[in-house]
Amino acid sequence: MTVRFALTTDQAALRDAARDLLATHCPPGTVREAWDGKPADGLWRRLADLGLTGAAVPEELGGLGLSDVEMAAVLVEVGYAAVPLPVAETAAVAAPLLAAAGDPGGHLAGVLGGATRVALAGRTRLVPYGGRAELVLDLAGPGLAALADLPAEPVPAIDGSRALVRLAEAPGGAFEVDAGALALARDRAALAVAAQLVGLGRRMLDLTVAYVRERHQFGVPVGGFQAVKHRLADATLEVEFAEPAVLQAAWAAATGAPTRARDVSTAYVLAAEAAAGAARAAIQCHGAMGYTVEYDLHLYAKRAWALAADGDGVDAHLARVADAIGV
Amino acid sequence: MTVRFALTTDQAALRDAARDLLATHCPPGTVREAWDGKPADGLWRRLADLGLTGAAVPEELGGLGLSDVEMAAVLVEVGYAAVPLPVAETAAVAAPLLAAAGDPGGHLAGVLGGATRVALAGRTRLVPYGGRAELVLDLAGPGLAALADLPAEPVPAIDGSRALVRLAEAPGGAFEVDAGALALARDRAALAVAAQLVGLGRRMLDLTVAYVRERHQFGVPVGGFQAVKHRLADATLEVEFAEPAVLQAAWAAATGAPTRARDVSTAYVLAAEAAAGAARAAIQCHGAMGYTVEYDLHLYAKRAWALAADGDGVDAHLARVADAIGV
Amino acid sequence: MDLTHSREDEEFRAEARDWLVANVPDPPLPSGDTRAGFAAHLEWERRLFAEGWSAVSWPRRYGGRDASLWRWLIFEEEYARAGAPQRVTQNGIFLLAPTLFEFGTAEQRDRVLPAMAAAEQLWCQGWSEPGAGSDLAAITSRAVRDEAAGGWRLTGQKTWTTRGAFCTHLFGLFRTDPDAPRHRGLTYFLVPLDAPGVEVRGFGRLDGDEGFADVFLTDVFVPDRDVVGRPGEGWKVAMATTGSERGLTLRPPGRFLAAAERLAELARSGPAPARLREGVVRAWIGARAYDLYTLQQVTGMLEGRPPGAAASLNKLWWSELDVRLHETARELLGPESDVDGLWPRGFLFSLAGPIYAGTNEIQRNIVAERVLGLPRG
Amino acid sequence: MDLTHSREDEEFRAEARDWLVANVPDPPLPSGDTRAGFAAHLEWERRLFAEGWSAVSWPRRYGGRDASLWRWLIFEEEYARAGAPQRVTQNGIFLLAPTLFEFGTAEQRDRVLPAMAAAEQLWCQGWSEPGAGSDLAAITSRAVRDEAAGGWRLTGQKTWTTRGAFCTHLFGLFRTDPDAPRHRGLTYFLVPLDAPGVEVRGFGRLDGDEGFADVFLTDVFVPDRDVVGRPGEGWKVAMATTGSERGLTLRPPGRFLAAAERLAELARSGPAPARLREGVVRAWIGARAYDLYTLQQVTGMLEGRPPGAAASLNKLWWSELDVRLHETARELLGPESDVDGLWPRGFLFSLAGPIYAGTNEIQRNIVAERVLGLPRG
Repeated sequence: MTVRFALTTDQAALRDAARDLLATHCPPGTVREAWDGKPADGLWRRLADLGLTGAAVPEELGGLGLSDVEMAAVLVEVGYAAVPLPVAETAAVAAPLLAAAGDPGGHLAGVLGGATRVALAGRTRLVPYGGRAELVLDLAGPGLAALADLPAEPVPAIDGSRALVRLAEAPGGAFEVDAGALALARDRAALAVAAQLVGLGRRMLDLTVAYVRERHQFGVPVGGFQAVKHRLADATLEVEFAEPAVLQAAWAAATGAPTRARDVSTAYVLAAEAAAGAARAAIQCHGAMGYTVEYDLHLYAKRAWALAADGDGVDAHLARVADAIGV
Repeated sequence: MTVRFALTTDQAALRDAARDLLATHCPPGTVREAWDGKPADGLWRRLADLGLTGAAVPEELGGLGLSDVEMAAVLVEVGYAAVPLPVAETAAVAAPLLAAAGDPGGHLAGVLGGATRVALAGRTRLVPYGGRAELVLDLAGPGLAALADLPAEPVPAIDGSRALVRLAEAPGGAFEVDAGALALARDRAALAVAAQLVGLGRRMLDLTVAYVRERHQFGVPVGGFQAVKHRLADATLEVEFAEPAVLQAAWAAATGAPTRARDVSTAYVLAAEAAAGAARAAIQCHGAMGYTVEYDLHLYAKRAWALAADGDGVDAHLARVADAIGV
Repeated sequence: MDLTHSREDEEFRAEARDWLVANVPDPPLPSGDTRAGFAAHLEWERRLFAEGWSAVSWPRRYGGRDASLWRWLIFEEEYARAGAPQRVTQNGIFLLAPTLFEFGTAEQRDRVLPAMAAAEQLWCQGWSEPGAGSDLAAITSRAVRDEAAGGWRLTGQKTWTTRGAFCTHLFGLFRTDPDAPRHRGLTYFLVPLDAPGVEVRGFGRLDGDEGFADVFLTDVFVPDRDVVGRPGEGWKVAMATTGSERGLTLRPPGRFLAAAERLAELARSGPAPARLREGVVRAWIGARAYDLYTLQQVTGMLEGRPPGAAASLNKLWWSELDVRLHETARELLGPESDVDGLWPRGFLFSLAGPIYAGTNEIQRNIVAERVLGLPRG
Repeated sequence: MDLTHSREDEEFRAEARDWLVANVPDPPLPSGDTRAGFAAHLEWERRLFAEGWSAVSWPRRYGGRDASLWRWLIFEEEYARAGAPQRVTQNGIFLLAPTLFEFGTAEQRDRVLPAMAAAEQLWCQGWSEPGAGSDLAAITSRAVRDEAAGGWRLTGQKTWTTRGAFCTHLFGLFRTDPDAPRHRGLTYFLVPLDAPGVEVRGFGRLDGDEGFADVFLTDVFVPDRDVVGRPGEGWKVAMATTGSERGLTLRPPGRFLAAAERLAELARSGPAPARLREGVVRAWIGARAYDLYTLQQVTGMLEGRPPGAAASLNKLWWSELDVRLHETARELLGPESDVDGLWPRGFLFSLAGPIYAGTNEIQRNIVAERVLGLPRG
């Protein structure tokens, strides 16, 4: 046994399966349909059939028994495709939490089978995917609240693909969950955001590279200008360096490492700023084209901004790292 | 009467006189000599003959009765030339303070005549120009301390041109000065740093522009590469926008405006960061040449770093602006 | 050096402020870059005109107040501070009008300016084409001489035309001499959008507004009296306008001073981490620096020192400032930054700043070449 | 995915750490880039060699320990954590040696490597010339064939040669075919600095050290056995070395982890404003990210995935990180940052990072062209 910082063949195969499925079944058009209110049920069915909803649930409870590492690798792809469904929330956060907590409320079977999609309540009672989920969990603690059928209103959002709602009242009906399990779930939620942001960063850069190779101004491809090249090189640098941090944090979560909080926050800061930088570079290098909604870039940029806004934000994660290193 | 944001003809004439004098009598060689311990007495004599030492002292006390605006314009030139003498400390800070305080200790005549050069004690008993001054003032308050003949040791410095010393003991022998006068003197010291940093930023950019127009790599001038052009454009932007803020803060100091603290700190932050950015851009665009001490750039970069380190730093000034705007 | 406004100018400020406080719509109007919002804005524009606030710096005969540049800055400062609506007439008033003052005929000024100030003629700009964004000289839309009819026939496509679907007129460049070098052979035209052969199709923008349009022209007749400047000299005329767009007239500093103040209010309204409070302070400092730089620049202009490439420095400063300011707002808002509203839309709109009116990459080239004298690469 | 070192590797770590703790000079040595400091460093280098720590990843026959890449990283981590001296042998051990392993003859390896490990031969690099900095292919120093003597005669000037004045040997490129295209016709030579016709003149560096030199060569004879690789293929050979310089081998992550930890100590030692504490946290995060990226890269190399342009990404990351880290230190030090000492010198040295071993502008070009496939512009 020695260090090996790479996915196993099995892990890579799962990631590739997700990537292929999403390339075929979650093209930009699917994200656009979600903006128009279509539920993307077919895509959810396919992801459930792949076993994704139960991927992080132990085999003895009917899942695939995969770890945070596999989930992180898959969630990078989910981000790349800007899947307009609560995949991360359901599969990477809620499913293993419900499983570990002894299935309070009896939702696990629905989750595993794909009938129950789970959304997470945010700090200000905003719930991304609230209009497209059967169960809403509040991880704020000290308890865990199942908020199905609470009154909620759709909210006009910048990222119009996530069926954002706001709950009319503060969460109630909590049932107790071990504080450690809850902390792990919150870290998994942050990590899932970080993984998706890496994928989104990569998607925006891919779109931009393709565009600036084709787009000509002053008689040459825009991508030949050093200002464009260097901006995209810097954005690439940040995304490339965020990904190993995400995988390492996933490994820390999977192995119960004592550095988990620090590692998740490190990954979060790197991924959040890499995605923000990639969005900025992508829009700028597209010129006016990046500013039109007929073009696909905005689907991914808006998802990146929305995801980064969901959680506690960069400052909270910087503060956790500061605590860990004693500064 | 209406707004006019420009130097008067007289103000510009004084600035130009200082600029011409320094171009002739403070070339890079003079700064290098100061590194070797030469006192630059001849240069000081010329500046005193120009009337600079008493420029900010009222005419009835034997000075020229000029305002902070003229001083700021001249100090930009002093920075541009990296004059290795306590011009700002003596002429812009100490002279008007001693004059306003009724000449405690009887140093004013010496200052006006050019016989007494004044250095300012820093936070950690470091005194730039301590080895080249006859009087040392401590503006930390609550009192004002004249520290002539205190035991002090030369300190090896990064900017080797300023005859840096460290006082062996904490300042003593204070005489009382009005707290408002002391606060004004501290603001003038910060403003003098800001003005010099603008000049230093401009000097570093001038050197760099000249270099990248001449230096060829890959068969073309280095200054033709977009990365170099854009970096220097950005650095120029910052310096250009810092200068009006410095002049405005000088005007605020001269007119007793209630916004003085806020304005001085605004100017300080802009100038400090502009100079730091210019130094970074200049060194990078020079390639290895910027890293050799046989070339002149380092004289100006090290002065910029040293000046920015003298005072309370960017954070203290950001905090003053924050207070002023209530954030 | 004097930074005190005259008593008369301060009286002007007080008058403007009082009027604005009494008249600015509350709650704020919906975005003027949507069809519904545009109508509400027209009403506001006409109220401005009726009270003489539509174009304060213009001569009275065209509907202005003959206000000095200082008063214009004061008015804009008060306008922004009052949170008054975005000007949907701005492309006409701030871009076309300066061009007409410099290059137009007396007849054109008489015909266009009062109608523009009154928000009866609504002007959009027709610069960009699918193949000509940053590279404006790559324009291929053409105008062919129709000697018999005493005019020109225009054919081509303009795109990314802000509020094009709601406007009545377009100004822009068309190629009148296909054989001349790139920058030559272009002519500056005024085109009514209801002319036969014009088709306008709106499309969507990043900030969710419909405010972009493609304008298709097929054999559109434009009479000679609607040529600005001389045929073939459109580039020179357009560059003067582009200078205005980048410089002072499009983005008066009052707008950023007001935005920084609103950002400070946002920060005060809840707990804000030190990093974001620093962001607020830096936004305030940036807006203040822009204000002071502008005062210096205006003094120079009044004393006959041409601003030169300063317009490019201006544009770099305010556009990067505006993005950072809104990024700080977005972080302060946290989860609420995904909810449609003024700040999130402002963030999206700020991202257009470094792109339009000549990308910031182009501006950095201009600064490097014209201010620093670096080679053209 | 497994990030746990093997028990054996952890034992290696413990052994290295124990030895270092017992042996690292305290107080720290003066800079090795001054003449006096260099002598003290030679003593340290010879102690390292005597105990087998000089080049742990080399085969034992050359003075190494046959350590794996993981153990090499562990050693470097412990070396930096212990605050052990800068390696004045690094240009030989980390740049020339990998080249000899790949392109050298067995005779060259046997002759050079043990002497290098023992700090008997002290190697400096001879890449840059007055007219060839970033544009390495512009080299004009030439080598003319001396068939009779079985070798070459070298003439020209190398400059910015780090520690050139204190070294015994130089490796570098010389033009052997003046008629070939720029990148062709260069040959890689090993040159003893005591050969007749060599003159070395030291000069000063930004950080106050004397550690630069000009090396003048006039008709210097070098025998065939001191050509590395084939004549005319020097560019290919040099690029392999340049890859090492930029990548993993010059800047192991342990160095930045240790620097970030020292920065945290500095911040803890007094009151530090929130902005600077954030700077410390970001430096730590940056160093950590570099560490993890390296682990991923090493895994790839061990499994036969060539790093490609990753060396350029590496260099961009650590060099920009190093500048920011030292800028934070400078601000934390306040007035004391102008006093000569480890941190201020470290700041000045950090500014060389984005310049040497191929400027960061060159690295960004490489990333854009080779990773992203953008045109050469």
